[in-house]
Amino acid sequence: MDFNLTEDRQMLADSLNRYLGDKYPVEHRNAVAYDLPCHDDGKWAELAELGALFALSPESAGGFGGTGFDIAVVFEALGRTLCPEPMLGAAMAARILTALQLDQEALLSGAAKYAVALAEVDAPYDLQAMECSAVAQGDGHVLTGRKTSVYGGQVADIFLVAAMLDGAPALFEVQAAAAQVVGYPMMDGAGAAELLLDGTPAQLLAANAGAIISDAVNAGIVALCAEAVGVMDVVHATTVDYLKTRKQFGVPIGKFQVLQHRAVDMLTEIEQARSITIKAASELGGPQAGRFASMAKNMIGRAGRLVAEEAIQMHGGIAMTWEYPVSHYAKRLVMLDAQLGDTDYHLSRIMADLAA
Amino acid sequence: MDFNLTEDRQMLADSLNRYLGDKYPVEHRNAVAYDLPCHDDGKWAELAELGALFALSPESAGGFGGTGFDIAVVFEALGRTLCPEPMLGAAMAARILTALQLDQEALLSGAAKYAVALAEVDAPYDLQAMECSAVAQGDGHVLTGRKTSVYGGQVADIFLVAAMLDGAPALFEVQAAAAQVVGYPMMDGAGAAELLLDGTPAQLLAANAGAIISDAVNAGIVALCAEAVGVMDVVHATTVDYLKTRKQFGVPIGKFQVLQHRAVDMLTEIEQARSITIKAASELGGPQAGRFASMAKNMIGRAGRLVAEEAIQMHGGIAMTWEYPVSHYAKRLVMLDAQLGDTDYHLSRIMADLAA
Amino acid sequence: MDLSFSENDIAFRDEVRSYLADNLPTAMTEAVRKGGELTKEMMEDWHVILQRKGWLATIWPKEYGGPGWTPVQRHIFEEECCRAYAPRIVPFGLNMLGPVLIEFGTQAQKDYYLPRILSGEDWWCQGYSEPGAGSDLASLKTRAVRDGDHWVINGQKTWTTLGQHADKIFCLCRTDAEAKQQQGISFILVDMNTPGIEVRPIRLIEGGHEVNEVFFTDVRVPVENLVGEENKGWTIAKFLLTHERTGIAGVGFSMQSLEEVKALARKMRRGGKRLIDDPLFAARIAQAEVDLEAMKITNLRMLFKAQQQGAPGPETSILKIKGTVIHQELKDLARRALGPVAAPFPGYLAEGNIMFGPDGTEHNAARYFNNRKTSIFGGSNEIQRNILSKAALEL
Amino acid sequence: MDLSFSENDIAFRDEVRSYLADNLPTAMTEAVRKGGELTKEMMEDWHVILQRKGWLATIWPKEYGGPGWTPVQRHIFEEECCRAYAPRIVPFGLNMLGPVLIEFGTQAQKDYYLPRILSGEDWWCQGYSEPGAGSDLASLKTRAVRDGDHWVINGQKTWTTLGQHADKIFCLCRTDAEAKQQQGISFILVDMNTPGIEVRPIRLIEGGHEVNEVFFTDVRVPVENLVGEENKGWTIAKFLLTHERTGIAGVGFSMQSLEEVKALARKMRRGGKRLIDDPLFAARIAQAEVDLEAMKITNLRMLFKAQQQGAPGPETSILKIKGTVIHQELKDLARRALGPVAAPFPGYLAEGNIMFGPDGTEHNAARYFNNRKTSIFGGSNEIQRNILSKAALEL
Repeated sequence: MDFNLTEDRQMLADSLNRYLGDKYPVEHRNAVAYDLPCHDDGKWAELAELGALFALSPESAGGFGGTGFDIAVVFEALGRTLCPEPMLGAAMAARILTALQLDQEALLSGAAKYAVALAEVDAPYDLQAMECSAVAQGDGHVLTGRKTSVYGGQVADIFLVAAMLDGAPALFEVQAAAAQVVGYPMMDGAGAAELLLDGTPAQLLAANAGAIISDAVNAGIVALCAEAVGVMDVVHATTVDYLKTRKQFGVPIGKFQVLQHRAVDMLTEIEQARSITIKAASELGGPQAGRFASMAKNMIGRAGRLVAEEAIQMHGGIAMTWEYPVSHYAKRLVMLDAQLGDTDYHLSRIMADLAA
Repeated sequence: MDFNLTEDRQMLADSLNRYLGDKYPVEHRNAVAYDLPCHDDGKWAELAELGALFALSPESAGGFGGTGFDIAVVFEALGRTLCPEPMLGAAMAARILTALQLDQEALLSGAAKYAVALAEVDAPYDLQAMECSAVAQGDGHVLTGRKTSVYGGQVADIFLVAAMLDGAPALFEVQAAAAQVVGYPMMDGAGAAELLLDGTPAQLLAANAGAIISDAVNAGIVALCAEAVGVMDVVHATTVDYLKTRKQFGVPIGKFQVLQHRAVDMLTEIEQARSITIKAASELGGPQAGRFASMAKNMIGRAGRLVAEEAIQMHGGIAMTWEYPVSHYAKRLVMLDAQLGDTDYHLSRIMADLAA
Repeated sequence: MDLSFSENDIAFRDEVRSYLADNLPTAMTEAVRKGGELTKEMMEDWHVILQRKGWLATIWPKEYGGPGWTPVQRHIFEEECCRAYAPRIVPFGLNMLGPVLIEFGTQAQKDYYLPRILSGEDWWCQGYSEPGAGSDLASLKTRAVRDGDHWVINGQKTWTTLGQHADKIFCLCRTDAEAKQQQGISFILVDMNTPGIEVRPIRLIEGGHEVNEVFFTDVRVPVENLVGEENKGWTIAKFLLTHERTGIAGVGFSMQSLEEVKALARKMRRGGKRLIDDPLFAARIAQAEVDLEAMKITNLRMLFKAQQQGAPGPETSILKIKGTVIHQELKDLARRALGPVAAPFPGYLAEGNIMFGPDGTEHNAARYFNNRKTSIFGGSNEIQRNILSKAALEL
Repeated sequence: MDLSFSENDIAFRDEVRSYLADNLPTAMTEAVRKGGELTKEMMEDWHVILQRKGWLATIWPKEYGGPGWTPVQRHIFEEECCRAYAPRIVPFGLNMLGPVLIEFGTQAQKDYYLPRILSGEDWWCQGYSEPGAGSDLASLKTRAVRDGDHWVINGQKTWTTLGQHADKIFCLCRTDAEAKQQQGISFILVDMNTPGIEVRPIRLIEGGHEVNEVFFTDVRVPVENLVGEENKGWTIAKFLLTHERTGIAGVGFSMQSLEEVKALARKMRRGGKRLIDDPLFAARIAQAEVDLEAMKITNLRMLFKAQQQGAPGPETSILKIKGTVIHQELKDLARRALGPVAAPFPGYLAEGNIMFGPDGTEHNAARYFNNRKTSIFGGSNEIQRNILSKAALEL
């Protein structure tokens, strides 16, 4: 049992934290975020140089990481500065390409940006009801349907798309140039796209890809949860700091016992969220990965809302302003719940285990 | 719009509160409660004389009340002193006898004690799955099955029993002497019984009695909710009083802001519980009675648990003792949830309306 | 006990309902339903529509142009306006300054200002909060110094709602620097066109602009713009905080939100079934509905008590605390019902000609975030709990 | 990062598991499962079973008769004991007084008392709390006055768990009436057979008898029964509060309770279907399970940190707060799962020969109520939050 990071991962965390803190501070972040393309190409290349992408895949696939803990280290650092770069798509795509033993040099070097298109408007979380479908045409296939909430899709070069083929979910590669991509910024600053497919040519990567897709989703959940932990740590530290400095009624408001106890309750939930994220990361790739990913995402959903709302409430008006960074952190925490399955969706997956 | 009690009801409330406060204080209550028969025959007769039973039926049936507000007045007073007497059965039976235009002089005068037997172990709340059944025999019927949690059954003279007859719920009258009655005290002090029927002779009161049973349950819920409001008022007042007198760290603990805010949150939930109880009482007998009874019972379940647990926690060890009355009030609040449908059961009834 | 309205009140309700049906433009109700920001013109048009009927200054006595309603009638009116998705009235002149002038103003002040509020000629805003004085309003620092026939004001106000549209501002200023806290504060009326005033927008968490900072640099105001006595402004501030608290529970807005959530849960689909058929989500709605039904009665009970006692008691803080919690929960449910569909930043999808969720839901996430303010402003829920602890529980 | 136990630890776990399987009597595990009160004999038998293997004084150094385990091994041992439904060890001698004597006792005290704790000859209880000194322990009033070779003790202790079985009691007494609060308190050992001691039972909320009041009237105790320095008893009290906090999260007991709740939800029926198929109840279980899985890791993280730093930090208060909340929630779910079946007062049904719920569930409601104590004793959750606020957040 060892809850310390390995030396390599600690070095990666330190260098990412240092880089993002210096080069991607909140002013720059807010300039990049909330408006297309929600992306800074130069910073993306530098993040890649620092190894943020190589950490997402194992050595056998050309990277130097690839475990749940590697993913968590990268995303916790991204969370601490609310970095809006399209890293989630890369993490999930790297997982798929590794599973299929496909070349991912372009992904890991940052030369090509990948996005993974799974969700649909009527099937945002559970892909069983997916309606996007593929038919064989000539040497390849064509896809028809609409994929929604493709994170990072607004700048992606290549989409990995889930679609039904012969009654089972399959994975395809679609070039951005071949499809209609409608990008948009999100409430919490990062970008996404709708991917409109209408007889769009696609290359089949894997038929019967349910297990591979699940694994990619589980990895994405670990990434999101670790990101949320990074976000929550900053929010909590900022809030506690504010409690020490903001005075009302002649004393720092942190002297009010009610706020003290609520700050403690935030801390407790954050530590619980960190714990279950560690657990989900450790199980990634194993037989229990889905179960613990669901647990982590459920808890992150609850803790994230609590931390966001309490941080705003305890700050008062200042945290309601665009200018004060906590507002952006709070938005990220709240909106993250709707990515890759929300609190209730994941709870219902755990409930399904119970009934069995 | 008028939220004052009528003069008659205010007089009844005052006289019941005075009588119970004087003659049924907690020492006497604890001597009566927790051990069979959980009943004081002399006090029962005096309560009847004060009109506690006559208030349960309308003038047309020989009483002087019979609305939801009348029931609420009686039970709120019972709640304030945790009176364990078998009044719930009387309230529900009076409702049934009134609906069927049957004589209820013995009930209203207190001469005969009635209990209503609806629940079964595998169907504690929802009577759709009731298994107790009736068959015709000679001039009458015989019943077979086990009825559970018959409140007041340990001292009842007459049982009104729900059983299936020709595929529909029907109501029967069973004499206590004719059935096997296993009485017991409950965790919160009052008595109940299991009613074991095995070819037990019974008199058919009404076939297809679903609507009458529902009305009796709704009335019982109004009674329980009003009782809970009475209990919560006492618990809250006692807690606030304790906060003012108990000193730790050199000050009354009510000076600690955390306890102040939590006492306020208790108050807020109690006022909300009082409001929804008033609403349920006002709707009793009308087309929306079931819906608002469910809302009231759901909210009472939540508020009751909160108030009980917070009262114990804010008192500390003293409220964990048998000697300190709050412990008994807390038990009543918590255990009341399992009577006539718990928090979740009633929420699911409201959910059913939503889906429609 | 009788929870029903009187026949008179029901007739009144029908009259309100029918006037709204005939006079409230569809464009307005559509804008309210969508929940984005309303234009200044819309707010002004609504003002005129109500004034035409004499239903504008609902809490003013009849002799000053109010409709002479009972508290129950005011409640019915507010509820019907919500039911019809009417815009909210801009309250600063009508519900705040008006009653203050009626109670504390000179005859000249009443004669001059009240008709201009009714006509809509003056759009007022509020100069209370400061960066260092939020919950602790009494620690405000904006100074007003007497100089001949003028007050000279220096300082900064913040959270000034709709100040960008305003012609005038009423301010709390410190007029005696030596006096402690609540003492030494005065209530002063200021024309926004006076030299030395600068209004800077505050962009809110969700991106909208509804509040402002107002800076005062040597702003000269005639001495007769003082309301009430010098150094007694705190009395007026307290009067405003406790005087008029109908509507504080926001029941009408919560009812709007509940209907919206139910409609969304029927429309949105989760993997082949309606969201409302998901028991976890249905339970959330049902729970909020129970809380709201209880709040409706709590609201009426407090209204009844206020009507009987002539003034609302400290228990009305319960309406603020629980009312905002319920409303915020419903806003959370609306965002949650939309799921990823709530994610796009409002405005972008129309450009891409892509429809996401049901019509009019584009602002849902923004509204969730914007509504976090309701438990902070007007005396935060923490302050309300302090009040209740002291005044109702005597702790 | 590595969440798995080492090979050595797994071998140790297997050894514990196998010893328990072979030596823990079924009658004991049945009694633990049912959750009623255990007899004195059962507790003594369990003491002997562990001592036979040398696994009794798990936190004592090896030279005093401890097993020499690492914190991880102690954690594994506790978890396996829960898993096997072993009785809880009576902690007052072994986990409280033992470490105090080892740290602060004289050689004579160690030589005399420690072996008697191990052998079970002395059953110790704790004399800390007083009616006026609960959360505020430092305000205790029980006096010990020096009279020649004796301390003369007068006062009253309360919440003395299992004091009815005890031979000896360790007390905090005020030995300097002039000194303020924490100063002037001493830690004194008292034989329960000394004249002037009276033990009165406290009946608890659910009807059980596990705690007592202990009255001291001119109780004469030899001076050598002082532990540590005179007037420095607070140092010992603090040492006890912070020294040994493994197991504080109660994860093992919560795991027992979760299994119980799941089993109940599979057995109980609600109108034709299993309770576990009711989505509202299933959601409650699932939510508690998520919280508990997180707590397992939080517990291990704190254990790891304590092992690395040599002592637990203030963050361990998180384990107390959240651990008790989770456990109490599970106790609530068990009672809720039974519904009306949980209502009968324990003991009556057997007499009537009527079976209600599944076997062994008779005490469920009583256990719910009894377990409300866990968030009160050992430093209430409010005190824990104060500690965290100060020590971890520096507020």
